[in-house]
Amino acid sequence: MIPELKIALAILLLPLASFVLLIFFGKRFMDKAGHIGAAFLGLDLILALFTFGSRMGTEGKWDFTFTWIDFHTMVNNVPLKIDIGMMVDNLTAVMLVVVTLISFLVHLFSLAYMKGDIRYSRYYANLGIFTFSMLGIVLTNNYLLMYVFWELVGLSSYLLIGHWYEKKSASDASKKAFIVNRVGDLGFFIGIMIVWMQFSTLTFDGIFGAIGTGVIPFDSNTWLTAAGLLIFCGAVGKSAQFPLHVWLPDAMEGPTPVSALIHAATMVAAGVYLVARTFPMLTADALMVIAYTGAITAFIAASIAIVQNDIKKILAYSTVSQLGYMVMGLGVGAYSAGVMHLVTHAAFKAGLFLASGSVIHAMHNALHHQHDHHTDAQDVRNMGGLKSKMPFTFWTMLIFTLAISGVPLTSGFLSKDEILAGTLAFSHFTGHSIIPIIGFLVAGLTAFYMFRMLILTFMGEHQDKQRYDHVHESPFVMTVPLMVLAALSFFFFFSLNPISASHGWFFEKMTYPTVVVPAAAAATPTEEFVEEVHHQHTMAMVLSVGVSGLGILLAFVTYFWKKISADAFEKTLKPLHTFLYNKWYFDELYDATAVAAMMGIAKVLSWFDGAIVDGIVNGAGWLAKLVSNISSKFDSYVVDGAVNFIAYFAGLLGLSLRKVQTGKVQTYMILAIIGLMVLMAMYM
Amino acid sequence: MELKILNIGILTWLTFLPVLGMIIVLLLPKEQKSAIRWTSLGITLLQVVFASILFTKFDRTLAGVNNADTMQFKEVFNWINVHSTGWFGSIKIDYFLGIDGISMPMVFLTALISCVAVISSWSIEKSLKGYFALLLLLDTGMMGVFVALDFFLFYIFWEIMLLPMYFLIGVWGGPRREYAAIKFFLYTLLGSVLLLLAMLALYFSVTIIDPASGEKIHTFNMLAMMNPANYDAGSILSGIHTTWRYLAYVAIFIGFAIKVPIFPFHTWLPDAHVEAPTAISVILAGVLLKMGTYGLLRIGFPIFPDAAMHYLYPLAFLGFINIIYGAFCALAQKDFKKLIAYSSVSHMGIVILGIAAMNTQGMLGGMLQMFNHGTITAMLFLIVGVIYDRAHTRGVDEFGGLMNKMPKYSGIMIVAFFAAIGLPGLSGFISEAFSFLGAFQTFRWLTIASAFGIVLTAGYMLWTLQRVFLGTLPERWNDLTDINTREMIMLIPLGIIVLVLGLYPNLMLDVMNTSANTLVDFVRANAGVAVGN
Amino acid sequence: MTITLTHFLIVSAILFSFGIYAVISRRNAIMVLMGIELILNSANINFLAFSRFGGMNIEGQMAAVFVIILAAAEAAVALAIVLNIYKRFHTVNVDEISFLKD
Amino acid sequence: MYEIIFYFFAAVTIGSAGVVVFSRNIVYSAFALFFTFFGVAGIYVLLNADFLAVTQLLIYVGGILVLILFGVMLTTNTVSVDIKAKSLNTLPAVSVVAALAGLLAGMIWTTDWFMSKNMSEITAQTTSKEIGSALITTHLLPFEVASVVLLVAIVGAAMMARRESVKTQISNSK
Amino acid sequence: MLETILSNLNNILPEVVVTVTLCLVLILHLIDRKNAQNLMLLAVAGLFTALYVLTTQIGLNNSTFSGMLSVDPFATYFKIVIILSTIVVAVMSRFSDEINDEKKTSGEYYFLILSMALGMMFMVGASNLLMMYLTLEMSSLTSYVASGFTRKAKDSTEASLKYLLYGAFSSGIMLYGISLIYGLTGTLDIVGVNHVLMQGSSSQLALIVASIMILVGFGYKISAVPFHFWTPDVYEGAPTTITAFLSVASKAAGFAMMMRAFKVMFIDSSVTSLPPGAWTLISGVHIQNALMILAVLTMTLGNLVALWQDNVKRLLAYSSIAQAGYMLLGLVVLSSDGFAAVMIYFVVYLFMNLGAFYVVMLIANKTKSENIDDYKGLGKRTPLLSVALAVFLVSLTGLPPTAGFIGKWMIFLSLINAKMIGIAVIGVLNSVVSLYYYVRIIRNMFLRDGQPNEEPIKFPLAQNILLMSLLIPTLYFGLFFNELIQFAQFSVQMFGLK
Repeated sequence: MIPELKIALAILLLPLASFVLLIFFGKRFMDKAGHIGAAFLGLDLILALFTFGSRMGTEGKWDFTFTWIDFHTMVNNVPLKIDIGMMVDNLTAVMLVVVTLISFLVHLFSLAYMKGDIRYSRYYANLGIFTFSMLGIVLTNNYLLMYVFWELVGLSSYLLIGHWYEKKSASDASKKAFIVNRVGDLGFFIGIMIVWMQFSTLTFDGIFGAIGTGVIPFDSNTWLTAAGLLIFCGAVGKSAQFPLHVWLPDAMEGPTPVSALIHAATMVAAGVYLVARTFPMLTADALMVIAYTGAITAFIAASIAIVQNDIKKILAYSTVSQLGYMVMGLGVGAYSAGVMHLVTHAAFKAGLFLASGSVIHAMHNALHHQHDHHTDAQDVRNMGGLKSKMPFTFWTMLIFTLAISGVPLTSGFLSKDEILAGTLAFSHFTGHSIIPIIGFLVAGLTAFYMFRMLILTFMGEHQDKQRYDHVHESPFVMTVPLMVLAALSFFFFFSLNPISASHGWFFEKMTYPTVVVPAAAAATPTEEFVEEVHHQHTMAMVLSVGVSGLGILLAFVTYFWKKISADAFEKTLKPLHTFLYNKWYFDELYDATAVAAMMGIAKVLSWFDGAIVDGIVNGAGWLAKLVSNISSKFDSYVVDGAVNFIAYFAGLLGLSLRKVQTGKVQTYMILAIIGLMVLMAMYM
Repeated sequence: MELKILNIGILTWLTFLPVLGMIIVLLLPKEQKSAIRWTSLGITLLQVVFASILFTKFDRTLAGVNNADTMQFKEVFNWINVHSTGWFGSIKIDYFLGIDGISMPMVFLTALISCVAVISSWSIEKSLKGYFALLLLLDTGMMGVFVALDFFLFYIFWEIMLLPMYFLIGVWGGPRREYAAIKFFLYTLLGSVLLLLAMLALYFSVTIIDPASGEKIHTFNMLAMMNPANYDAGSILSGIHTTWRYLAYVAIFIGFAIKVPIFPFHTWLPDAHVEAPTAISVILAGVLLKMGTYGLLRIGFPIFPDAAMHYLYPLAFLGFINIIYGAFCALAQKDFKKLIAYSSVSHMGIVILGIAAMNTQGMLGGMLQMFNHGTITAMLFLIVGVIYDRAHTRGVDEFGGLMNKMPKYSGIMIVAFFAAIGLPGLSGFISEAFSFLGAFQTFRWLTIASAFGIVLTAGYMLWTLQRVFLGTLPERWNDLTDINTREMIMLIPLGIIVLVLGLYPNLMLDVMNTSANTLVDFVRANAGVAVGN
Repeated sequence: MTITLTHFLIVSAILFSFGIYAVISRRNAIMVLMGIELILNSANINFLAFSRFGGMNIEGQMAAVFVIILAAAEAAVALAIVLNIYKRFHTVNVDEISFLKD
Repeated sequence: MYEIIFYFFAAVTIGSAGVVVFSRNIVYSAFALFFTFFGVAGIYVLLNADFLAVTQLLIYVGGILVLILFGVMLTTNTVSVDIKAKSLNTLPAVSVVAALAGLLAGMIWTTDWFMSKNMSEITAQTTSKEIGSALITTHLLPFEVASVVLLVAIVGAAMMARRESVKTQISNSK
Repeated sequence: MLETILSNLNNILPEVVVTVTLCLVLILHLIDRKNAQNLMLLAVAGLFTALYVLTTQIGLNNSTFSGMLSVDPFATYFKIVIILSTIVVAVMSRFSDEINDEKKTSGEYYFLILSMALGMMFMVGASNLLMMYLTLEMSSLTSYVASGFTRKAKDSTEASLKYLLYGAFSSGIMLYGISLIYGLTGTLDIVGVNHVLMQGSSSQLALIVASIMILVGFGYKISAVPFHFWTPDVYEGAPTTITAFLSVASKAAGFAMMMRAFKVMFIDSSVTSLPPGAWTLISGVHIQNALMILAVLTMTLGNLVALWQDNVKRLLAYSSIAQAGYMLLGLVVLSSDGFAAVMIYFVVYLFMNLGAFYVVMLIANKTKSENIDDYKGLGKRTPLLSVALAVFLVSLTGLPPTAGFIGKWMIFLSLINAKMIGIAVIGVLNSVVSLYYYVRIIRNMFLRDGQPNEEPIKFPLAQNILLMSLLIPTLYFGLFFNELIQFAQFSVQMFGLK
């Protein structure tokens, strides 16, 4: 193991150490627990930056693989064993920085935000294990460990979402998140099974190498597509893609910094990361499905976000929408753009969440001061005019909103632009023009709803004067992370050219991976595609700035200048509004179908088990008794003399066993003689 | 490899230590309650120590399975020797003990679970003496099953467990204990009589040369039964793919399936589990269920390779049904213990699916799952027991918010629950993953269908977790206390094993690997070999 | 028409049937005992007839001797038991003495 | 002559046996039994079994029949007229017995019995001597056993019949 | 002549010893009418002497009294079983309140027991159909009287009447059957019968009628369905000691006689192609199928009806019917394995069944009840006795590690060896059914609570010693059955057969 990898290992283990320390001794540290966690993460960030720096200077990748389990047997003349290991390439290095940075900032932010929480140390411990699992996903070089950390991320998100588990909604949300993720993971797992069965290895190199030589599962391209899509299922779950996106908005029940960390910047991005990692083995068909999935997700989420009033819900749907964007980007083949959007989005979305956390924190304090426990601290309709009260928060928030809206000079503009160029190129090659149409539409919608939120929160008049007086700017530890993230939302961190990222360091280092699936590579040659993206770039830029501007303008017209009455609009389009407000009724649909079916089947089977399977057994016992007691109906007294002769014999035969024992010795004798006669008759 | 203490083999010690303990317990006066408890604990602890010694001394490179030379810690004594009188020929039955990679983990598990069961029985007050005497007798029966290599001996041990179990459920159990106890008893007996018939048929089909006298004799030696060359031409079970061989395999299968329990034969399990006292549920789930699958591995597969291969798909299908069916049933339960009981059905289905794969990964996965399920389910039942001891109710919906009230308890509970869900890093994951990976190679669609079980498992486990531990605490549970040291002592070691095996499964896989490979190769190689011709 | 073995056997069979009939259909215990005597007599006729027509084989006659002895012993015991019954139950009707039953 | 005697005795035997079985009065039955035993004794004579015939008369008529009559008298309330003994199970009894009789008849007709080849050589002769010697040689053991049986029967019968001071009994289980 | 008789006497020395003992008992009773203890001791002493003499006869294989009696290992084996059970019953009777209430007639009681034993000892050796009938009647006559021994109890009297009528009826039919066999073969000696039958007979029908009529007599003695009807009523009504004796010794004697009769009479010794120990029936004799049907019916009916019983004695009566069914399976096999299995079963059955009855009797002494409901809570009141009963019942079910398992195991072993797997399946399924009612008793004793504040029951040492001497073999033979099998296999030899 080379020294750099040892450092990478340290990066992985530091948060774990934080977790172990805090889970077992957390109580002892009292309110110092947060500082300990933050210290660990600070160190981690430094190491990650160091790794990033040294990584960027070299070619190739750092890899370390060892045999974890050797089955001591051969399959198809290949020794059967499971190799695992870790690796650091450019993608990993970038992700390391993203994860540790956001995590560190969230740790910092939480020092104030979570102050006085009853499970303060537990909170930091959970942050630790989350960071650990997330880093694990990034550092591993095989699907098995990927799956392992994948599940651990699920666990830690379960713990973090359910942090305030006394609230039914919180525990429901955490459960929902885990189970919905499990559904996706199931697909991921089946995909792994297919891969394992064909290649007997789970390392990325091993699998891609084998596919490169033309080996495909079950000699069928369909199966290869299926394998890719099944693995993509994992991403659908984690990255909240349609149709498994329903858990993410609910997950806002967790503390807001958690939302920033998990549900904006890192965990949900893991799905995108998975697609990026799996990219080489995805077939053209698989990519098509992925592109559509992303597009649909982006659109649905954006449409819902327009009508939400809860500040965190708006951000949640915006996250879903942006994730759809990334997935769409990868799906259309704009690999570098997708990954870049992941990174830029991580920064500004984490910023948005933290800023909203700052607002909520302030609102909470104000409401608390008023002893008002009914007003929703997260509802944008209860805010307004906070700009002057919370300047730091407002200005950073504005930068983030501009970034997400894709206004030039921001990082968001760069990455979004590249994705849109990619979709145009994609439609050029495949003729699926619906993808770019959705892309631009969503860009417009995003600008609209984000500014709607910004305006409702910070501008205009405050709804309640007294409350307004009690609102104060958040403390230093909360605003510093905001400022750091705001800085990162400008273009120059990614490319020196403010209008195009394609010649920046990011695109250089994050090159398009070699597609190993022969058929897919032939369908869309990489060079031609990159060429076409360049070609479409100007067009994309113009269009995207146009729709964003339109969106922003519309937001100002409606909510700031109030030239258009939002209420009137809402009333005229009541059904649509209700539909969107209820999130396209996805939850209801799932409750009515999948959940109801599950519970229904469970009830039926449980009943079946109790009544039928058990009943058959008990029935057999009952039958045995019946057989030996049927008698009473053929009581010997009933059949006295006058009864039909044959009926009498039938009765005698039917007289079952026990009631034959009448106590009358002569009956016994008759039966004995009948027995004797029957025995004789058998041989005649 | 031999290991002797006081000139008596270690396997004999392991098996009969509890009998020794039982005698001591019976001799102690009824009033000496703590002496009885400590004696039982001492004996079972000693068993754990012996099992650990065995575990460390175990040679990982020897396969065993069908080869007597590579069986370890062998003990062979002639037990019954009726000289030839011309009719049966000589009847020779050996006291033949030995272990290989298939039985080693089970031996360790039995010792461990027995010890845990004794600790968890500490608060038993009713007829204490009888309780511990029966518990120790049960221990002997279980241990004997896993070390016996002579079919007759195996059968004796197999049946010895029935009666103590009947009493332990019937006397110390819940309100419907009588029903549950007799149901368990009848079911298991039904299975074992079928086993008996198959055993006798095997006895008459297999002939070996008696090394002592040089004459041809029938034998109950399991290893001899695995050798195709030992079958008499024209005997009942000679040939290949004959009706009799199928029937015998099915008889053996039903015998073991009832114990596992496999789908249509499982209905004794929820009743028995719900009514049994905690320690007995732990033993039932932890060890007894494993006997069924162990029997399949030790007897069903290697003795009837042709039938086993022929019925591989039905077996896997039953495994699939177990997984899904058990999970669904668990989902609908309101009784905490019944829920765990059904989860056992589901988890044992994974074992069945894994071993039905008949390849190394599946076999190892299944075998590891046997061990892991033993520890995880034991933890789950102990967890239910802890809460039942305090609240005297097991209704899942009656609780809530215990996480705050009982933090230590909840911590351990989270480990157990997530291990049962199959969370990576905990032992359940590895075995489930291997079982599925292996099964996928053999049964593609069935495995995909079965994999839905992992979603369902997460569903019912988390739902239970939410209902019991999250939310707000109902007022009537305000005076619940967190778990005490004794309960920690029984739960922590299991938790550690779950954790360690999750991170380093090689610890156990190493022990099983050689034997599992040999078993798979043996069955595959012999599936087409006609016996006795 | 000479009298053959069959004639004797027929007499014996009739006697046997009568005996069986008496045993299973008469209520009075003493009647049942009489029926049993008839059965024994029919068997004896058989023994003697077979003995006669089998070439004066003495074994048959010996059998008959012992059957008669046993019949006497049995009658003694039977009567004692019947008297005992009468003392307890004040009846000797077999069908009324049926307290032991399922 | 032989035939006439046979038919006579056969008629006596079967006729009186019929009375025994079908008579509704138990006393009639008991007396009819005498004729049955007598008829059987006659048949014994026809079968060259003189010793047996005498024994039959002595033991059956002199012993068993007397015992039975005692039984009838002791167990029947002779003062009342009701000494009828009804029958039960008539229908099944008749059918069963009819079937049995049919079976026996069929068997008797069809069977090839163990028969001496030279029937003519057999002459009427007394068998008393043969029986006597058989009893102390070949049949010594049955003879001894029979003596024990008689001893047992006597002791048993005496024990059973001996009158106790009658107390009211309570059955112990029902 | 005298020398022959004397040498013959030597062969029946055990019987002579028993005869002398029963005379001595009678005399002692006349001298001292009150002391039952001495009578018992005398009887037991005589029986032990007879047992000792028997052991010297092991291995003897000859025929005495002009072929009337065989003294062969087969007979000796069963005689040992009979004497052992007689000893147990004799000792047990001393502890029985039922019997002790009849102090004045205790002399007759032991006389009856001994004469029953005597009759049975002759039964197992009888090798002449006349002798068989005679000895069968002898043991039956004494049994009728013995079951009516407690004259105060109505039940006992009723039992004796039913037993008498049914027994006399059955033996009458058997006698008729014997006369037909005589008519077919011209001889009553079973070896002679065999020789004649071997020559071939065209009279199938008569052979069937005769053999099945004889089967009625045997069937009644061993209580095989459908000739079992007397069994529950008599077992329930008779004194418990007598019931125990009938269920073991009488059944053993009946089985021995039946096995000898069928094997010697109907074996076709001209067939030599069979594996060692197996034999075949003379063509035209269909006794095997008849026995098979009987066996299946017997165990099935016994077990099914036993499910419904509430009186423990009656339950054990049905259980003993079922046990007879299992034993009949051993006959069906038509091989020495099967016979040896039956013989092993009897030794096992001796201990477990007598043990069960003994415990039932002791409990009835104290609680005055044989109802299963009154067994509730006995596990607490008298743990030793309850555990012992549980062991006996488990053994009757046939679970290891009790002797009952070995008995059943040997039966099924021989069945499987003969490839009669269908029957074996019915057999094992029956034993599962039987578990249910045996466990009912165990359940009541241990799982149910009795009336509150019931006193513990204590039993004197002597009674516990007898209990132990039944309990220990029940467990011992479950694990160490080497000698038992060996001895049984040795004892399968019958005189007159190769």
